[in-house]
Amino acid sequence: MTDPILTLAGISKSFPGVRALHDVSLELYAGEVTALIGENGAGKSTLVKTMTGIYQPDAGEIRVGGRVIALPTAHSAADAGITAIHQETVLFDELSVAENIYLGHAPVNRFGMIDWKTMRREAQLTLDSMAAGIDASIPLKELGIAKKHLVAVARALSVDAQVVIMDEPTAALSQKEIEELYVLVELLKKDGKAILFISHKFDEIYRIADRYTVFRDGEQVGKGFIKDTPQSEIVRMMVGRSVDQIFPARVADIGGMVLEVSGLSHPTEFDNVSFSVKKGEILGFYGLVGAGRSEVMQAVFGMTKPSRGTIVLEGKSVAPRSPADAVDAGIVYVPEERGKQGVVTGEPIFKNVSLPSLKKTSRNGFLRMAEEFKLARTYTERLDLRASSLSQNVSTLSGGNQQKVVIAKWLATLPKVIILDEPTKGIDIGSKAAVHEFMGELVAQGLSVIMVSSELPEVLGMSDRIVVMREGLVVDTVDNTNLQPETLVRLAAGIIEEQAA
Amino acid sequence: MTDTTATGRRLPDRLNNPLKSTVLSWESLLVLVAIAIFIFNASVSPYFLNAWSLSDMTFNFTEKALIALAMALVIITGEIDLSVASIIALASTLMGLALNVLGFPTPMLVLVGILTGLACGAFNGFLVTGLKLPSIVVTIGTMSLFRGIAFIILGDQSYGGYPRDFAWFGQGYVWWVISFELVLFLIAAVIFYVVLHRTNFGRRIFAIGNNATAAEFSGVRVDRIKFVLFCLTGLMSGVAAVLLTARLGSTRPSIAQGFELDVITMVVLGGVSILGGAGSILGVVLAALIIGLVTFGLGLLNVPGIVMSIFTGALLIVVIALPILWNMWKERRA
Amino acid sequence: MNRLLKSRELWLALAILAVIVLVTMRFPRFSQPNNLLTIFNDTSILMMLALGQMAVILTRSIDLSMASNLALTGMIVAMTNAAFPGVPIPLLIAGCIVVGAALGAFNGILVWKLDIPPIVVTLGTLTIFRGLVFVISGGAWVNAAQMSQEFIQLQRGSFLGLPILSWFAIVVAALVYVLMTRTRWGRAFYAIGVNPTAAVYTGIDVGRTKFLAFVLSGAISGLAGYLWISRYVIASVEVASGYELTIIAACVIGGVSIAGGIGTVGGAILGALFLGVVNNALPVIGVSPFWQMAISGMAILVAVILNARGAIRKGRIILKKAEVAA
Amino acid sequence: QTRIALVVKSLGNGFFDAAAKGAEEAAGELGDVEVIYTGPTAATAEAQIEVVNSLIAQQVDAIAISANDPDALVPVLQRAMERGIKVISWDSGVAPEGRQLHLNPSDVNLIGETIIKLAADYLPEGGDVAILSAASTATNQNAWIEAAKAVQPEKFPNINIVATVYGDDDSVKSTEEARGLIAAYPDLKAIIAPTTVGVVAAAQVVTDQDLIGKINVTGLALPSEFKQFIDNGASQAVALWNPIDLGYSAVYLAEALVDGQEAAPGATFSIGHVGEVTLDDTNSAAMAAPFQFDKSNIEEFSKIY
Ligand SMILES: Nc1ncnc2c1ncn2[C@@H]1O[C@H](COP(=O)(O)OP(=O)(O)OP(=O)(O)O)[C@@H](O)[C@H]1O
Ligand SMILES: Nc1ncnc2c1ncn2[C@@H]1O[C@H](COP(=O)(O)OP(=O)(O)OP(=O)(O)O)[C@@H](O)[C@H]1O
Ligand SMILES: [Mg+2]
Ligand SMILES: [Mg+2]
Repeated sequence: MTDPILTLAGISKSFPGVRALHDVSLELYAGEVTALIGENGAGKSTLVKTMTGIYQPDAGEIRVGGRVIALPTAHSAADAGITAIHQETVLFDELSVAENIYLGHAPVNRFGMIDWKTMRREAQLTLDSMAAGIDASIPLKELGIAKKHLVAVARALSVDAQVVIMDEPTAALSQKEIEELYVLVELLKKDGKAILFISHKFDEIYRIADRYTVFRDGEQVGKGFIKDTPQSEIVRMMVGRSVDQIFPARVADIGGMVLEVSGLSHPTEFDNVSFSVKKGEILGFYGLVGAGRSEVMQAVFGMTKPSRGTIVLEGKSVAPRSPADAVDAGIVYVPEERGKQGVVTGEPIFKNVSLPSLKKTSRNGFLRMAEEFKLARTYTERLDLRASSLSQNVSTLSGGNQQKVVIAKWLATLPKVIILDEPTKGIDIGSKAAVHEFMGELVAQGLSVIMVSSELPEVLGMSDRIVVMREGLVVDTVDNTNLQPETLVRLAAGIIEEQAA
Repeated sequence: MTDTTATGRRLPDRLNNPLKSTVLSWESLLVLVAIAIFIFNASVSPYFLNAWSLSDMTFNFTEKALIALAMALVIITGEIDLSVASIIALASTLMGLALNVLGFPTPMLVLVGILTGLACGAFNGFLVTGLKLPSIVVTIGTMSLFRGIAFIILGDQSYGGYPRDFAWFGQGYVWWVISFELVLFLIAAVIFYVVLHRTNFGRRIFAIGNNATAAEFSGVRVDRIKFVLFCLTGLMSGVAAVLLTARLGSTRPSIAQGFELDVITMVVLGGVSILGGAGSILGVVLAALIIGLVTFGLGLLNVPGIVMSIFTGALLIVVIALPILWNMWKERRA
Repeated sequence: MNRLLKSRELWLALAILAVIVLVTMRFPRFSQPNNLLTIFNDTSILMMLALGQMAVILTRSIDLSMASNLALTGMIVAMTNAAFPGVPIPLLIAGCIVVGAALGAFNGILVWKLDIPPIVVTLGTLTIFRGLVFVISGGAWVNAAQMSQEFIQLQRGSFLGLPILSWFAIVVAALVYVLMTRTRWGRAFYAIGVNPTAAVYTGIDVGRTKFLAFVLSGAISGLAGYLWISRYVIASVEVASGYELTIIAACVIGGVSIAGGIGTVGGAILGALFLGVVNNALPVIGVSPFWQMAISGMAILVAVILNARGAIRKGRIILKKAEVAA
Repeated sequence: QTRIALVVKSLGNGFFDAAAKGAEEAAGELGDVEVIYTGPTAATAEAQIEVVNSLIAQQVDAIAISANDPDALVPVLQRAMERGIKVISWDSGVAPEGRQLHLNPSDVNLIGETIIKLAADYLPEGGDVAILSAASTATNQNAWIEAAKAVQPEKFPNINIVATVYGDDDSVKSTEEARGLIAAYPDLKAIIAPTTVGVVAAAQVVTDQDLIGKINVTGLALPSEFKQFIDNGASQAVALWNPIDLGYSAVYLAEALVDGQEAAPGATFSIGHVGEVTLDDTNSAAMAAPFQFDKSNIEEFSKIY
């Protein structure tokens, strides 16, 4: 057996209040793909950042080719032959594609000046080698999300490295681009590079990985060869229990029509979207990331203005021009980007919860704190929020608990329809179950729930009916009875049509 | 109030004693600073501790402080208004016009001043919220525009001849040494305090400043509130224009030049975060008082105004840097 | 071609041209090469300052203290010249740049190490620096009679038909252009303005980069200090008072985004020139001086509105048919 | 001890520094008089009001002010008088209700005539002249310009005043305005700048643009600041009164009021070595005629003020 190119040993890293990594180790071998597997928040990205000089580990050592090295900056990691496609897009809209690829390590001429010509040429070469079909000289902002991701990949490849790290590189790519990425990974393997591949998608892992390492709660809980290990085993390591019990059994008691959206259109984002939700129903919205589901929901919520279409709520036509209008009408929205759109960071829990309900808690426009605390307590405790007090700043809460604050905020408004956009994205398995259970309770109480999710098991496990979107259009609406996962994937990816064509 | 949840836990309202956080607050720092300056002034100048002196002192800052109250709200939402001084110039000019050309009586003059301010504020508000332009740039533009209009109207002329009862707004006393300006400021401060800290409106202002997107997603009408606040700042500038015009008894287009930076200094010194989301009216009132004390105290020593500004500039940086340095020092020790 | 049509610089250049043509129609003398060169020369200092301000604004900061920095360095150099007329001028200029850069570094340190918002820091130093002018001069002015002839005449000399002052602007512009487009340092200004979090991933130290931007704007302010004083041959406390906003206005008109990350050397220069041409044209076409302020206010507003229109994000386009149309 | 505050338009201005010198001289002669020389840094009325406020608080005995605005300072000066402080204005006056007396450096009409005569003397053929003033709000400048325009048709018929612009006593603004004038009026023969800041700026522009001999700069100038422009020919002659005497006289007048002398039309005050002045109907007094400086005497006076 060959020696690993890169070895991590005893790495620990803590953030205020969070132990992100605890005494983890990892080996990467030349010409092999190692998959790093773990639930959200398991510490995968944190490890990537310690390997690329962005975070400094609290303890532990990093060895490259047997030599212990320090990585004080992002540059030093590149110099040590480590490069990464980060989970967050390290991209700059206003700069050109070529510069996005070379920012920080641009080629210079003998006067130390950036050599734009070489840079553009090399960038184009890299892009062409990936068959990306991107012109290196255009500004990045002219590209769509998938192409942007390819630029991020090209950026990583522009560094001459022995170790290539890919943190969820396929999350934003369509099937075709994913296939191209696989080809690329094969090429890199042949080149003798060591690859660390992070993904939540098992089909992918089984297809390209040679080895795996599993993290749970910042600790390493297992490793081995992919071909020797069945998927169920890895899942058990990852979650600590078996997966099928995650979704609560539920007896659907579906009533009359509550929300009916028809022909909703937007000049650039979506067209002719129609769907309806009944009382006590969970309507799933499935699609690949970037299918336009969030845009549709935000139009229903009054954030963006649709160009056409009608929204009928309980028989009355509504046209919310702002979220405030939508909330007044009884439609609420739990957004996808929790930190940016969901919670008012910097404010305490109770203020977050009472914000949309101030009319109820106040008297003649004057605040009544006692009422606010009461309201906040009622709903946060129902959701089993974990916090030290109601005055705790929401930014100090974990992702799952922040999500609970957002949901509590909306429940307090006594809505008719609640839209949950990726409600369990980035939240831990326990909270996830709590959210799912709670969704069950919501519909049991007669609310209507719209759940946007990119997670197939979640969509299949929770929805009564499923709307599938692709490229801004509704492809199909299907009943969730004996539905095969493959059906949904095909619909979402448009594979059926492609085969037909 | 001992009800518990199914899990048997109960979330307390707050953990720390509210009294303790009051003691350690920014406002108490400002109170200490104010007291220190007061004592310093009293010890270096025999003329300081005199009711009339102290009363005169308030004239140096009340007009700016009135605007600072509204500006604080604008800055808490993360915006800024640099055009306030120019609004004063335009409002004052239109009042002069109303008096000299149209012969308006005093109540109408006051109305003209306030409405002009309101209109200017609405114009700013429209550009910022309607056209989605950055407020700092918009108000740099309107700063030239508003004062420019005053120059177009007045040129090298001036308006004077304001009636006696009008002059009372800027020169009159309500009781003994208590001037009308001071009383108006104190009333306004109480109103702003209540609005910002005790009403839904104020709560929403903070939410916008902390995270405008999330606030919007929570059903706060962000643009409408920002618009109202720009109008309010314009309105307070109009009020300040009435007071200043009445105090000076005349109008020139160059009136109130440079006020905007003094106003913003008051707001920032008062602990309002320039990035939005934090601040208190009490802090702003204290900061106005501190600036008044510093400038008046130094004035009694005949220190030129420009040298005073070194003190206010340094005060601004030091008072903001101190807590940061303190935290850094504590962290290093830990 | 399409990209060229979309460029803000082109439109701004056309606007300037339009003003020149309009004025020339009534006053043919306005567009005589001589007069145009004079306008360029008059605008030189503003151009340099706008370039320094641009560097700061690119990093999502703002420098309100530039005019005060200019006044302080200007006073220092004027007093030095008055006291020691023998000190060679190039040495004085170098001294100005160093002093200016040091004042800028003071701003930069507070922004970098203490993380105080730039607008607060420079609002403070705006008054502090200007106050110091009074302190070191005792309030007295330094006038032409006290300055040495070389001190006054240097920028008035000419080289290849252009006044030396114009050459200063050209050289500074060229240096800043090279810095902004050809060095990592300059690209870092853009990167942290566009996306500060991502910049960290590329190995950029955000705080240090902001610090450097302030040092640059300070150094330029210092240089401008000498040029200003020797141009208007008077050093006083009120020198360039309120000019900070004119500098920012030039940047804004030139398409520099106050939110950071967007702006070009050409844009900033054109922005300054636009103000220069308008200010120069107004008296010539006989517009009452009292209209000037309102007109430049309107110019700023129109420029911001146009820039904002141009900058409206196409955003990403999901629909295939919309993508084709775009 | 009598404390007399000498409040000027702005600190740092050479003209006022010279006046302060005269004031100290008067204080020395009078004995037991303290002069507080103060003023704002920027020449604005609001800043001057703050200065006056702090003087009132200090209970000075008299305030002698050169005002940035004739009207805006009235209320605060009235308050000073209510508190028993004697108030006089000098150089740039305050409206009569805001002061007890006003000391004009010279007769308004005389100054007006002088500044236009300075231009006309060197323009035998006549021609276009323009005026570059201080702030558009400056009382004294406005009065002089008005006076100059009043005498022009009769006494200097071939002089044509084409424009009046304002440099705000700011060297940059003044420079820009001077350039603007030169660009706008190709036939300009002279620039009259009745302000010590503006006149220097205009002369510098004329020097810079190689217009010496084509455009004559004239007006009111401090010899020490202006000497080089007489020397290089940008200007043929300028005029000014003696600022030292002005400050000197202001202190004498203030002291007289503190001593109990009444300011009323017709009253006569004696002013040390300057002589004496008599108040007119508006309680104003004027000092000597402006003094003219040209190549023959500038050297000598540039050493004095
Ligand atoms: N800068 C930070 N400050 C505080 N906590 C952090 C920071 N970065 C990460 N964490 C916390 O560290 C833990 C590990 O996060 P990390 O991003 O490494 O997870 P991950 O395994 O990459 O998850 P995902 O699958 O969602 O990408 C999480 O609890 C996260 O909240
Ligand atoms: N062109 C782009 N450039 C940068 N980021 C993008 C782009 N397109 C999408 N994103 C980001 O990718 C993420 C997913 O896109 P988003 O959720 O907005 O699209 P969507 O169609 O609503 O997706 P979904 O259908 O998964 O809800 C978001 O965080 C969004 O900001
Ligand atoms: Mg991750
Ligand atoms: Mg989405």
